[in-house]
Amino acid sequence: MKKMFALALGILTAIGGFVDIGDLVTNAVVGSRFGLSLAWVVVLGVVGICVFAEMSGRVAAVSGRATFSLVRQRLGPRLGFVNLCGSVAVTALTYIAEIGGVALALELASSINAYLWIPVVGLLVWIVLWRVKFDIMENVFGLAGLALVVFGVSLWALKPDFASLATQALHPSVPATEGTPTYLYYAVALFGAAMTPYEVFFFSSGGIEEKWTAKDIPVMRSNVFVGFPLGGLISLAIAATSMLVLGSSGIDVESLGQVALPVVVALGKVGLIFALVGFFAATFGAACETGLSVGYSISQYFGWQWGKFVAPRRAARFHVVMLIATIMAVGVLLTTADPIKVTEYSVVFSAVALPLTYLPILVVANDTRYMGAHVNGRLANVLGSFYLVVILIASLAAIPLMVLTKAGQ
Amino acid sequence: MRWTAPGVGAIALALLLCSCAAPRDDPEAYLGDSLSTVETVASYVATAQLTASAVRDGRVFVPSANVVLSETMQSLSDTVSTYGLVEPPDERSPMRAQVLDVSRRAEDSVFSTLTAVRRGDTAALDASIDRLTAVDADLSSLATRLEDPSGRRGE
Amino acid sequence: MTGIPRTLEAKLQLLDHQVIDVHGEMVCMVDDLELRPDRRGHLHVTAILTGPGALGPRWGGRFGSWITAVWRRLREDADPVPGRIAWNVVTGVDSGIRLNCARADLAIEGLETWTAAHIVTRIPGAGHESDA
Amino acid sequence: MSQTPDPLRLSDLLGARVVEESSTLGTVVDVRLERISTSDEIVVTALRSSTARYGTSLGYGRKQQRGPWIISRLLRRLHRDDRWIPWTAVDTISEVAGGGCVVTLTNR
Repeated sequence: MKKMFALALGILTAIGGFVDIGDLVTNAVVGSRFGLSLAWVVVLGVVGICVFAEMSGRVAAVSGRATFSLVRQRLGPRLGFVNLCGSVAVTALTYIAEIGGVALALELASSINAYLWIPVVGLLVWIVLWRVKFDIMENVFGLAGLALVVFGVSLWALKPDFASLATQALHPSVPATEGTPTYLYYAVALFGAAMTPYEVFFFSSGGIEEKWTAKDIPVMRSNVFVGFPLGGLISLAIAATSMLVLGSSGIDVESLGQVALPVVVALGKVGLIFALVGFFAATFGAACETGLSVGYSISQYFGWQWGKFVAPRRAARFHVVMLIATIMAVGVLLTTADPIKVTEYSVVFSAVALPLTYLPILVVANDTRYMGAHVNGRLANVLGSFYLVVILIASLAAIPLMVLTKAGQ
Repeated sequence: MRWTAPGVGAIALALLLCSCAAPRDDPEAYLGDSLSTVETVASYVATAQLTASAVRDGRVFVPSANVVLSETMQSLSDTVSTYGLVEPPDERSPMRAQVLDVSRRAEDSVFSTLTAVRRGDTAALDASIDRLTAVDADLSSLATRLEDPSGRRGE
Repeated sequence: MTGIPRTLEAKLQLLDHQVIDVHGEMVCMVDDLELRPDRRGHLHVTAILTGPGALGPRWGGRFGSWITAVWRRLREDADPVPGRIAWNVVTGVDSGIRLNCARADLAIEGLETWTAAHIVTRIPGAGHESDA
Repeated sequence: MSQTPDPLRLSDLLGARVVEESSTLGTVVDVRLERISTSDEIVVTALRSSTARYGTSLGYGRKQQRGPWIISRLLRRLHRDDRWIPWTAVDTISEVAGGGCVVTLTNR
């Protein structure tokens, strides 16, 4: 009974924790402009994050080493450092976007200017990083993030022609109003939103925080293989409702308020409450995850003690890194950088930074010295190699497409 | 809220000085600017329409609607003033005046919607929804005319 | 526990690996190894080297010498030596290098000690694990 | 063995040029260490010489490192000429001007 409860809890938090500001914004933007013609990218990205999260979780559970420790070990200090700089830059950008997202969600709920919220949110996030127990943090925000299921309910309430939605999703084509480069640019952005590097840093380091062993692999797998795809369905529901309500009125999504409009139209005030709670939980939870990930990756590269499982004074450098990151994020946001714009860039740069993180995980998952009986099987390797190629293509295409389309205009 | 940062503003200004401050010599490019301005304005008007009717039907909390409408108002004025800074290649072309005219009416109607929502004035809200609908229709007919070259010549 | 394998490949199994102390806490990375010849010409691994003083020279190039120079400037002694963990405290090599002593006894954690003393312990709650 | 700088760092050996009868065989990409009988002391027993400088730390020089096929194939091909040189075959290790070391092998 207790085991079943733990299993269900893990799956539910994985669903609720899957969506972050990047998924919210990118799916709404893409839905309003491209309908479901990019739904295949969401599916591709969700399967990809499942493959790599499972691998990094398994490596962490068996070897006790988290991602960046392995990156340094396998790529050496120089290439590892290049990866560290890139990954930390992207994760910090995402951290900024998430904190901004929390402030925007609070502004929507309260009508109090987001600038006044930003320092408050920064402080709250930092307190969670400093003091709140790891599993409480994960469970509370993961469960509250489930409120975003309201997008699925809205889709159902809008009574669309599901057959034509399915046809559109299954027969992708570039809409007449958009150019092919723009279509591809948003494909890369959606892929980056689904497969952000921080998710892997956080997932593998979280496994060590929670002291996983080989015995926990089945539970970890069920979280990944059930929770993440269901989270991906929320992403698709956001895109579909955005297409139905906003796209049909010629609205281009530029603010978090617009992301919530389809729910307002479909379900009214009750729906809006759920959407706002979901926005808050999803962005706040992701802010904690990205903040921790900045600390995790830098500490792991240099071999410093990290983690919330020890007292802060026993992991002083780790906590100082997170403190500096939080102050910087708040500072950047107070210069009036638009969190939505920051989000749009962060998902594209995520795609750029992916390959050097995924290669070492794939290699170590094949090392019997570390993995013993839990070494990659044939399926994991076929999928892993396939995604390495996809990630490489997305990474190389991202910047040229960004320049070519002036960031998707 | 306003996201137009001094930093972002400076970059935008720099870009503007490079590309737009001088008159657009290329009529094609100017037509593209006009068309995308009209489409962007239409997107904001549609956002305001959706929000305003949700307020009228009691489907949204006033603070949230207020935030959405204020942001829309802000972005709308930014778009219009950016377009206003571009000099047209042909002084006699009525295009610029047409776009600016309908855009300013869009601004007025979004602003009156925002005021009505803030005051909780139902009658004023209904009136501004009607104004939004009218502007929306004008925007789409202007867009059609701009897209269709024969319509342009007919002016 | 695991012990030290009979044969090791230095780059593959030691270099850039995590060092873990007797309590399971993380100490540092193996940034380099110190090798000393004996009278018969055999090279013995005598210590793990760590910190900028070890990583800088290994890095090479302008960036490497810059790291080393900054590190020298920040040290008080005229001819500083890099952080050094004698090989005789190593008890195991697997996905990490395991020691039989505590990290506090190693005197290699200058930055950690400084940040702990000047920043972290001044914030309330620094002495407790996260427990809401 | 003579002229060995005292003490040496592992990084001095890694990347060092391996010279046999004045022709270059490759560079040192890894160093094999062996435990002395029952003690925990370890000594250098061989150097891995390779014509490819990169990719050693990915671990494909060992059987325990399995696939994925494509990476394994690529790296094993890159390192197909690697060879272990026993420490007894090493004559001198000398530093060269401008940084780096040269490992000279004994003439056979």
